[in-house]
Amino acid sequence: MNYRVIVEVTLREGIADPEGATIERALPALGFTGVTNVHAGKSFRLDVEATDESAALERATALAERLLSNPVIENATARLGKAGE
Amino acid sequence: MNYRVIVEVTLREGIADPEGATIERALPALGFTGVTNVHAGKSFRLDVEATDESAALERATALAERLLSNPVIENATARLGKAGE
Amino acid sequence: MSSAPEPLHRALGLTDAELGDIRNVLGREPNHLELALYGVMWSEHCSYKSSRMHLRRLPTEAPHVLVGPGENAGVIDAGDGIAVAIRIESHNHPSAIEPYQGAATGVGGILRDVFTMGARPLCVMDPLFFGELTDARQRWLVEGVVSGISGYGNSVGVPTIGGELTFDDCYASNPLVNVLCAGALPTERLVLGVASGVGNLAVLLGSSTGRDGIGGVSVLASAGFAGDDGAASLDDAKRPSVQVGDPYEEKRLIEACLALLDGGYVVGIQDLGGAGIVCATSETAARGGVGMDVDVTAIPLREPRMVPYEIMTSESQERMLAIITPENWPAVAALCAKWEVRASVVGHVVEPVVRQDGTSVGMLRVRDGFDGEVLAEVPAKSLADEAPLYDRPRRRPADLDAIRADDPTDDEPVGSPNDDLLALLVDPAWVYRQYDSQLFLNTVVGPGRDAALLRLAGPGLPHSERGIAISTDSNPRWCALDPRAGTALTVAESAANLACVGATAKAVVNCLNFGNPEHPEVMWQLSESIDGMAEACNGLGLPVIGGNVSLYNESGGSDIDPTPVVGLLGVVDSLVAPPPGWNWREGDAVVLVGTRRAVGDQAHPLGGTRWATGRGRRGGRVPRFDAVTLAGAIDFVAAEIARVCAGGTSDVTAVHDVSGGGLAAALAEMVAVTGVGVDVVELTGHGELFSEFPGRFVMATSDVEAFSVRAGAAGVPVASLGVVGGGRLRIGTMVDLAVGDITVRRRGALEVALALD
Amino acid sequence: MTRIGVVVFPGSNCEYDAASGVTQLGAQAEFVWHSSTDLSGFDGIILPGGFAHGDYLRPGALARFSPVMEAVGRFAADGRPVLGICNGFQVLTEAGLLPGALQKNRGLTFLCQPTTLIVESTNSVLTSAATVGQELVIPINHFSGAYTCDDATLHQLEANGQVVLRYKDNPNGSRDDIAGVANVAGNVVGLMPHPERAMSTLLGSADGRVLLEGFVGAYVAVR
Ligand SMILES: Nc1ncnc2c1ncn2[C@@H]1O[C@H](COP(=O)(O)OP(=O)(O)O)[C@@H](O)[C@H]1O
Ligand SMILES: [Mg+2]
Repeated sequence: MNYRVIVEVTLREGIADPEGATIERALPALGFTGVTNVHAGKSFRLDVEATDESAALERATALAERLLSNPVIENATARLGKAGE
Repeated sequence: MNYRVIVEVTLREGIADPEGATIERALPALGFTGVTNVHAGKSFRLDVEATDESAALERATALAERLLSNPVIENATARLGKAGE
Repeated sequence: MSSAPEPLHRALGLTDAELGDIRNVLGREPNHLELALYGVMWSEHCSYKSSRMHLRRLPTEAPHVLVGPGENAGVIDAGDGIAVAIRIESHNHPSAIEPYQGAATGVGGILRDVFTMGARPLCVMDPLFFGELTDARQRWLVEGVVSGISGYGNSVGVPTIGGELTFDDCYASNPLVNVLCAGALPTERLVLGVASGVGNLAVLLGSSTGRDGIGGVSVLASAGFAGDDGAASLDDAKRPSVQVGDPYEEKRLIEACLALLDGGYVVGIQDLGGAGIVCATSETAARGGVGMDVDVTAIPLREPRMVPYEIMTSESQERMLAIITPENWPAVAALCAKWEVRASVVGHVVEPVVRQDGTSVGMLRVRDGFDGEVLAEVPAKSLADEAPLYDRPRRRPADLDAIRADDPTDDEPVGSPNDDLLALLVDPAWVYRQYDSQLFLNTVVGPGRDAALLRLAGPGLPHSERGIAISTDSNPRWCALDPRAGTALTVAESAANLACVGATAKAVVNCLNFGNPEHPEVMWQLSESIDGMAEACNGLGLPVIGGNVSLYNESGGSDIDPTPVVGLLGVVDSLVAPPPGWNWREGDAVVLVGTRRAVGDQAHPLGGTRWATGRGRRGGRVPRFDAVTLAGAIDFVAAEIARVCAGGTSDVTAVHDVSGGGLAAALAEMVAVTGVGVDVVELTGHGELFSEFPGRFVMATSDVEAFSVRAGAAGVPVASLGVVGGGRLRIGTMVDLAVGDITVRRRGALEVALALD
Repeated sequence: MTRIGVVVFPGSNCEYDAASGVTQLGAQAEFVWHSSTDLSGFDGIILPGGFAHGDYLRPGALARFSPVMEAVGRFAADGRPVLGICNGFQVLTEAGLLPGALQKNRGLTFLCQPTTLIVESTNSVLTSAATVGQELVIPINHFSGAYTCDDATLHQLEANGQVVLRYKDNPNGSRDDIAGVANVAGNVVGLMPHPERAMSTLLGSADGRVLLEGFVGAYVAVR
């Protein structure tokens, strides 16, 4: 079976996030107030062949941690996609 | 109230995704087989001040479409973060 | 279904008369696929049908020209067994919709034009035109375009060494993104985009083919924007035309193609640009006088369910078509495998068909499998070379005399010259800092000075001590008032820029950005501009070796100002020391070299200057182009600086030509860069401060007597301006500014305008 | 003659420049394709600048899985000289051969400009011919050059003298102005600036020579 998995990669706590900070600074001028704590990350969608959901998640998590993120500065989480995602 | 929102920006259907394609091509050599349809996107986390959940989502969606993505090539979706996200 | 559907040919951008022409060519009714092939190949963008008859007036020949217009890039013999290929193109409409990808794919496209000739791309330049930065959308466009060029150019590994940056409201809905590329090759490796040798294979290299960019040339590049806000008014139908660039694919494609050429495996090679496979196959076949069978099923696809029309016309990026002999296929396949470049045999070169009257004609046949059904069969030449030529109506704008009469030279009130000068200073460093300008260790003068100067060296080239210099220039303000003189003066200004780095101009490429050619005023502008370019090139002895015409730069019915962009390529015979640049030193004498007064009826004309247009005065007259006077000063300066580059001793310590912002801006820029002030004599009013006519140079010398003697011997006027030193820029009683104020203002101007500060 | 291997990944683009830098100093440079697994016979290895594997995913993220990297790891473990310039530095950190990581520049734009570097330590194959405190004008050319690491790593770097070069005016937001770091043994060095672009006054600066001279001479010391 093929399972759709969504991996999200975010910066680790304490690592500077210039992209998020820049967006946050720009918001008020563009008319968006009351938006704080902006953080920029990456997302990946992939189809993983596996026997069941938990096996798919496990494989995707390994991929996310070994390849899709750099553990020195990033965290990665994998979740199963909902229908149509 | 502050609501945590997670925005995901993906390339629209039919728009070439060289990053996703390159990652996918590299996977077998790295020992990851059975992974297909890899797509690379961006994610953002932000706190939105709003009266209720649906208002927060609405504001985040406007922000996502106007600022965080270019609708000509990208789709943006906003969802409420779960606790701790 | 609407009751009266638009006929298919019109939906494909063909007129009723063009449909008639197609019927005549074929002697029958075209089928849908055939019609679609003509639709893209006969589009304005591919066929130059509105401009071709005018372009013929440009001089194109010189002994050192190896390849003139008509090929993918022009090529000159630069000496020492090295040829230089150069080309410029526009990517205007794609950049208006998706600035990052539009600009990025523009870079990708121009590189392919150059390595198609067998040349390794050595540099890129990017003339850019936007609306005023007070508008947030313009700031978004600037950031997107610059990061697109940066993202693609840096990654693909070709340095971007210069360009231009112009802000004017006429570009607000229609920004211009032009990209120039030059490359070099051992002269004997020159290859052309020709298919020959019946039985040879057409091999498609690079990316798979998707639906991106279908109709790009006919829909996007050959029509204006309906509304006046670019993307927002763009209907969904145009959206699939947006392409995403893949510089990594292009980098491998460059290396693979150059390796194929080095191996001698290639008979002919052609890039896939606008109009994709149909363009590359029909052009190579037409040039070779042969036929070509293309198997649509052999083309690797990225998307399911693509139909032949989509496959044949898709503009998917990063693809090349190589013609090879069958014996070489294993070697080609192996080399491509090393570079991880996909290679597929998609066509066969076939005999031309002999007609009843004995003439033979190469047919482009699109087949469903090499032995399968013939889906389309048309003469290759009819697609590539036989689009109709239009002599579209031309009309001198009715209000032109009134506009010219509204001349700011005499009656525009003087403000504070200090403030006026500060307002003119913009350092484009924020742009070019984002570009790798140094790769290949050739960049002797990078972006930010008058012209870029490179050592003529690169992987695989014979050793040479020569250098090449390139400058891109335009002056839409002048061209709006007088496209003929404006264009001629633009060429002169570009030659002056080259002289500042010691180079002698050898060839011209141009990108003619104009409005809607169906407007007679626009056609008049185009025709005049071409005449002006011809006049300047004839007068300065320069061949035009290539170019690009970008029409339909209009939005909501209003056309951009005529914007011919020229790129001049020059050569420095011996480059062992850097030219002096702007680096004057305390105690040097500063002189103005060249005629102090413009030729014509006004000594210091202000029509079309940045000073005048900045105050909302867009009218006036444009200085006259006088080849003899201009060439005298330019040649003298080029020789003076060439001596420095060759390692000779010289009293010249600095040189900068007078252009945008006039003499005052030239002086201020030298002050800003050196941090050393200058005391200049009184000039004849703000006219002399801000007039922009070319062929004048600010030079600094440590021995003004010796310098003047040399200039006198060359018959070039020299006027003493003052002495370098101190912490202020003083110009008579008019200008008095602290060096620090100039430096800070100039450095920050762009970032402030972009609201990044 | 000293033989330097210059590793070429698909997408590398400074390999010719790096080779030219060391050949100007009398060494012999040879390109090593990324699929190679044999580095025997080389006295030093350079991972040049560019965009290995397009820099897709993250700079260096895919390149570290190229077959050659295992051999580079062994070469480094043998105590032999390895130098990563710009993208090469990014690859070395991704591969775990150097500590820390390189993030996007503070200003979120690519930067190509001269910088002034201060030599912090001469205890590495790159800086052995320089003097502590020496100022060198060398260009940078990168989008992701902001050196990042956690506090503990920074502590260790400082304690061991592994910070070899610092920026005088931090251009990119690097932690503690770090421009180049070495491993504990000093035989593996990475830096974001391009010494090979500063080899001649014709091109603006010759200050990179002292660094590459140190590197080219380093194998003698190691042997
Ligand atoms: N978009 C750009 N990209 C790269 N370099 C640029 C760009 N715009 C301007 N420059 C550089 O800045 C310098 C000044 O440009 P410009 O004022 O047009 O020069 P000039 O008046 O001598 O023609 C030139 O070296 C030019 O190459
Ligand atoms: Mg100039």
